[in-house]
Amino acid sequence: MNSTLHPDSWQYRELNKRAPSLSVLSDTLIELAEAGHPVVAGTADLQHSNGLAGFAGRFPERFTQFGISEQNMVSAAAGMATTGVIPYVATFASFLALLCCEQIRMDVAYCAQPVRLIGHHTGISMGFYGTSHHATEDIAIMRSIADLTVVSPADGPQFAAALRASVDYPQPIYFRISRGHDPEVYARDTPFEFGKAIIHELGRDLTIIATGMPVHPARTAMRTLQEEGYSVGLIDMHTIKPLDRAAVMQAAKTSRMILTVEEHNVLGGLGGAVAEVLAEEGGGARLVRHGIRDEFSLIAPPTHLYRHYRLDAKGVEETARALLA
Amino acid sequence: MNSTLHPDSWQYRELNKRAPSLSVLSDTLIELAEAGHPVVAGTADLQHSNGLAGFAGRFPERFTQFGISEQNMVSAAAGMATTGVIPYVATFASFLALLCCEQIRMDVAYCAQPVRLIGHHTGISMGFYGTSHHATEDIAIMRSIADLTVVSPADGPQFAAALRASVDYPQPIYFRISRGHDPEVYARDTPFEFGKAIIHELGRDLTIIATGMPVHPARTAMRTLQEEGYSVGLIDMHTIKPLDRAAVMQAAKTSRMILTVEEHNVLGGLGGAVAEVLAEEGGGARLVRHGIRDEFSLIAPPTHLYRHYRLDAKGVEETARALLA
Amino acid sequence: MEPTGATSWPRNVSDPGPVTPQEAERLRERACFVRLETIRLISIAKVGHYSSVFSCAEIFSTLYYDTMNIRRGEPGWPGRDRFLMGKGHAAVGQFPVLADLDFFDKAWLDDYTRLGSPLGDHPDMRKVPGVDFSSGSIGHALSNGVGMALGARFRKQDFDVFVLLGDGEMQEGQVWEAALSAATHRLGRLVAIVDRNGYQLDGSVDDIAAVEPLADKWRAFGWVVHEVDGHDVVALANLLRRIKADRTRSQPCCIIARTVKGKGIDYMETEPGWHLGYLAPEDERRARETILAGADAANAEVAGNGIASAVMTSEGTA
Amino acid sequence: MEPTGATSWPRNVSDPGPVTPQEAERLRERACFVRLETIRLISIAKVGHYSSVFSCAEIFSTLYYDTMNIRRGEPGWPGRDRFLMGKGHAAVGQFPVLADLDFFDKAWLDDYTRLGSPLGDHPDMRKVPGVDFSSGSIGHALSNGVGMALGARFRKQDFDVFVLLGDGEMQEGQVWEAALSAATHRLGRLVAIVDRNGYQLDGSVDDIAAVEPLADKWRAFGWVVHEVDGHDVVALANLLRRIKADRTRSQPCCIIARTVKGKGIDYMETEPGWHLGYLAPEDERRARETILAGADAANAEVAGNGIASAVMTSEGTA
Ligand SMILES: Cc1ncc(C[n+]2csc(CCOP(=O)(O)OP(=O)(O)O)c2C)c(N)n1
Ligand SMILES: Cc1ncc(C[n+]2csc(CCOP(=O)(O)OP(=O)(O)O)c2C)c(N)n1
Ligand SMILES: [Mg+2]
Ligand SMILES: [Mg+2]
Repeated sequence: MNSTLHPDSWQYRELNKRAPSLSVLSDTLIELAEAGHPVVAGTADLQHSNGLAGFAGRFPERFTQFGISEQNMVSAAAGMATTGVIPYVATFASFLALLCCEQIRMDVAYCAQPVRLIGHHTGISMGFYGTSHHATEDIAIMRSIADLTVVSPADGPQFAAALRASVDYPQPIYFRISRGHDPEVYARDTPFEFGKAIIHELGRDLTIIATGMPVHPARTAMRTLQEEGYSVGLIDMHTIKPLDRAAVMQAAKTSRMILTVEEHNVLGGLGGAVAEVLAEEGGGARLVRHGIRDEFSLIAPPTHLYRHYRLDAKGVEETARALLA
Repeated sequence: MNSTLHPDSWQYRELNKRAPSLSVLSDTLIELAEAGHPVVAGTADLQHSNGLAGFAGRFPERFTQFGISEQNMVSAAAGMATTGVIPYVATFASFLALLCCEQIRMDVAYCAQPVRLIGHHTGISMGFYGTSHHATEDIAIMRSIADLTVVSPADGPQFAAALRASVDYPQPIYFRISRGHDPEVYARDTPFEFGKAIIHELGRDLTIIATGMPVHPARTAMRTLQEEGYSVGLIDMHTIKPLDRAAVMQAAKTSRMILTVEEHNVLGGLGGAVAEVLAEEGGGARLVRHGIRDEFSLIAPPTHLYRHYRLDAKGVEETARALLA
Repeated sequence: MEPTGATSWPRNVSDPGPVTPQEAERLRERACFVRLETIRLISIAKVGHYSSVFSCAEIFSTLYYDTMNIRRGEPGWPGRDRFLMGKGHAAVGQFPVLADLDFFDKAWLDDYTRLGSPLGDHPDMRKVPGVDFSSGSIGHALSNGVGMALGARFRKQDFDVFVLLGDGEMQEGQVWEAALSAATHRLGRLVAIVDRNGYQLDGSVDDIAAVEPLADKWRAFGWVVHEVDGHDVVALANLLRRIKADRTRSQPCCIIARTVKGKGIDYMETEPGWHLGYLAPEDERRARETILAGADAANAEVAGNGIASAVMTSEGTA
Repeated sequence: MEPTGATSWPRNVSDPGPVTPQEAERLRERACFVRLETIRLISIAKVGHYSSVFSCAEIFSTLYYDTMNIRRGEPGWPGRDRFLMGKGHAAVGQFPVLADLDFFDKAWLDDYTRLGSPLGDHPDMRKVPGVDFSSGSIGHALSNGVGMALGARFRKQDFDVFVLLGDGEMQEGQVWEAALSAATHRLGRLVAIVDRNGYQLDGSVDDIAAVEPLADKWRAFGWVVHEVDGHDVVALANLLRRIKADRTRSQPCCIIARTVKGKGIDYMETEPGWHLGYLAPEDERRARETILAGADAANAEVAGNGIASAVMTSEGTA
């Protein structure tokens, strides 16, 4: 950074260095590598967006820069895994889950290689970058692929815990990550188990089942509504596949209504997964799916989009209140 | 074909020339082109598999052979559409819906180009070709993309009718086609309307909602079970998106149970779409989703696989009877 | 019809002759306009791709104000030449040009990236008149261009298709699928321009991937290759005029435009981290001054030296 | 240790010397075995890719019975050279070799493509010992190979990675992504072999796409290129021996193996429709005879002429 510039001016790499929350991926992988796990990492020209530049600096021999060739990265990661390493490859969710969908199915999931795919800046978090950079389809797409675990952490600490848990997890994993500077729901070292939802509370009137970034606003909304006298609960469904059917059924048996909240199309994602359980198992609760309503998002700065699509605390609260009325 | 060969010997192109049912795509496009519609077609080294060789012979200037570059084909089709043509591009469903998922979202659906994507040999119809050539995820994937219509015709006549209806349909369409020699359910010229399910019958005990190839075995199963005294119905949900919610709700209000049948993962496909409606709208019917149970299929000749995965008439019948018992 | 020169088409395309000093000055001025407007729009967005635009500002200005057959105020004119942006993230520099050509209301620019605006980080054909195809996912645009050229041939439409590609974009396999396709179908009306600015998001293109020998790659894929200084409007415009005037083109051609990422602002030229960034108002003001001063100097220098721009053309068909 | 020669490794890799006439005869015989077994297995499946195997039968035999460092009966030996099939649809010719090397029970072959069999149209690493990576979707394998070579380098594992690609496969962009990646990372242990048989599913490769000049493409992508007659086991084996023996390789290399699709059966050589097909028992029997006769003739001819195989090597590093 040129020293004569005003301190409010910034360029990309400098800015990212100032964002410690961005470094969860890199820090945790460094920790795992230092602990002796055979982790390696790679990206497709986005090492500053996902913070892997930190890992690359610490362990250059464990890092591969693939350039803008995402499909090659995924297939190569699968090939690499056969030599006994655990590759963590990261790029924007749209360029991972969508652009590499077939490579993920074939080379990673079908070949059962322990690749960890990290799709970051998912949902509409890329704001005014628009549709090409949004990913409101990735849960549906990844969930349709057999033998692939799909995880959508709510915040940095949970992501870190999931990464730690991933080193000896048998299946390939798709992680769906937001921007890396999301408000935190959990304290560091909160236990994490793949496939086991975190039941914050169950509500008699309503239980919110949320995944990823929306867990935080959903919790805020829950508290506000509780203060108003409603019995509202919250389940953090961080693992979308395999889905914690028992947790869904607990909610279905306790609550009059279930509201799923996701930064994703309401078709085929978390809401779809919950609907499948409810429609098959019954239980009586009515389901409402909240998210992007099968449309391409407008553009705007991310927080404006969250407000517009009612994925901030107020939006979730209002959506829930409308059901409770 | 070498004339000294035994008549039972065959090579690919000759065999395909002998299969008239394979020619629905080509014949209908020829018909549309002759009627003055600006249809063009393309494929990625599969003109004998999808029969487009016929169209190419009749209208060489309207046909583009893209070679083995599916993604280029899809993006180019979208570019071509801007010049006022209606491109129909066809390849194996796995190489269309999965390999080109991102190009379909971005260049076709988001850019709202009137491209018609024909994913053929879908499901497990490629038999012992295995996972790379199977497509049991394509409904879930295509359904997650906004502004894209998803259609899964039951047979050749319905496919032909849908193709005819597609020339002035405003949205891009993904057609999910089987092998082209599936038993026929409909007579030629049976009316077809996008988004309007064909309600064969509604059953008090059970209504089967099927899509694509399984409609035929489902109809056979229905008849067998009716003869046994059960009140069983059948809906052909040829359009998976936009889904005919009214038809689903009619079944939900009439029937004690709904059985979805699809040659697709039970996650996120037709079963998922129906589950979303039922879980939100209620109606009381219990849902069972029949299809590939979130696993990679075994290999075998197609009919053996259909038997194994209970997607033939007997399999559907037994699945349904188990529910009725 | 219009004084900007943008709508001086159709002119005698068969022999437009070389660029005059006045025309060149005008193109430089429009490149300067692109840079200044980019700075203004990014001040609204509070983040943007200055340096990706600065490397292709002269390419924008030459294409839109000299090369392309377009009609002011008629973004949908069927006979227009098409322009596609493989490097869609430089749209912030394209939008001011489109507004300047009366393709849409200039007031739209003032809401750049605000909720509901048609103008975001990438060009969007669904929302922005004058955008010939949407982009944002690097690697699709050349295929889109292949499709347009194929469609035009079948429909007997008479236009050229220009596709601007990043040099990092060379790493996307789909580009090579499209390159092969274009050569196979002998799409002579397709022109790719590679903005060879040497940097991509994570650093130097050549450190990240062995894209050199780049001209050899395109040639081996069946394209005619030209190399040019991408900031030299005279060289660029003359090359593009010759290409356009050549009605015998039977193969697609690729122009490798050697450029400097961040051209015009010293710290952007030397620090790849500026792929994305933000200038505080004070720095923004200084950047404007630098750009204006640079443009004056360029014009003065050229006026002194005469027009001495070099264009290297291989295979000599254009 | 074993008479087949397949397990004669490790031998003096630094200078294995040229192939002896006895070795060459053995390789021809194993290529013949590949063709015959392919015919047998397809008679079980009732449809298959005869001609895709026949073009690379000598490549299979040379790699497995001469070039590659592998251990009979130990498909999982970590030090083994890896072999990947971009053209996975030729697996029907690979399976008999894997069985012959005691990687799995030969009886598996008899159930080729039957319900639950591990052996289908494409190689499946999850089910078939000796398959180093699954394929079927054309275009992935070179990337898989890039990953293996990268992994081996990091893990300090000492093996080469051979990737067999179809010439139609050259149209998949991912191949060029992988090619760029391999050159960038200087993966000297990666060897691509292009089965340049001239045909793909819909017809002639060169009609469908301008893949020529193919050697120029690979060279422009940073690879060392060798060209060889892919049916000449002596030329092939000597070239591969020299490549393997060269411990100074710092770049990936590509062998363009000129072959004939359907090699050995006249009507398959001339009719591209045989990409996929079926021979009735009577024709199957005649095809076997033709293949056996052809193999005898080849050995006789070589015995007469001495070994006169030409290998063209460009850039001369191997
Ligand atoms: C498919 C895809 N992958 C990644 C990105 C993220 N991205 C945006 S700009 C950029 C670097 C582009 O570099 P280059 O092509 O050299 O463009 P320029 O230097 O002209 O900005 C990347 C990786 C993207 N937009 N699309
Ligand atoms: C991605 C992908 N697209 C299409 C196919 C269908 N397919 C199977 S073989 C083949 C032709 C292959 O031609 P080539 O690479 O030349 O192989 P060979 O001639 O050696 O059989 C095609 C298109 C495929 N398997 N994978
Ligand atoms: Mg660049
Ligand atoms: Mg071939």
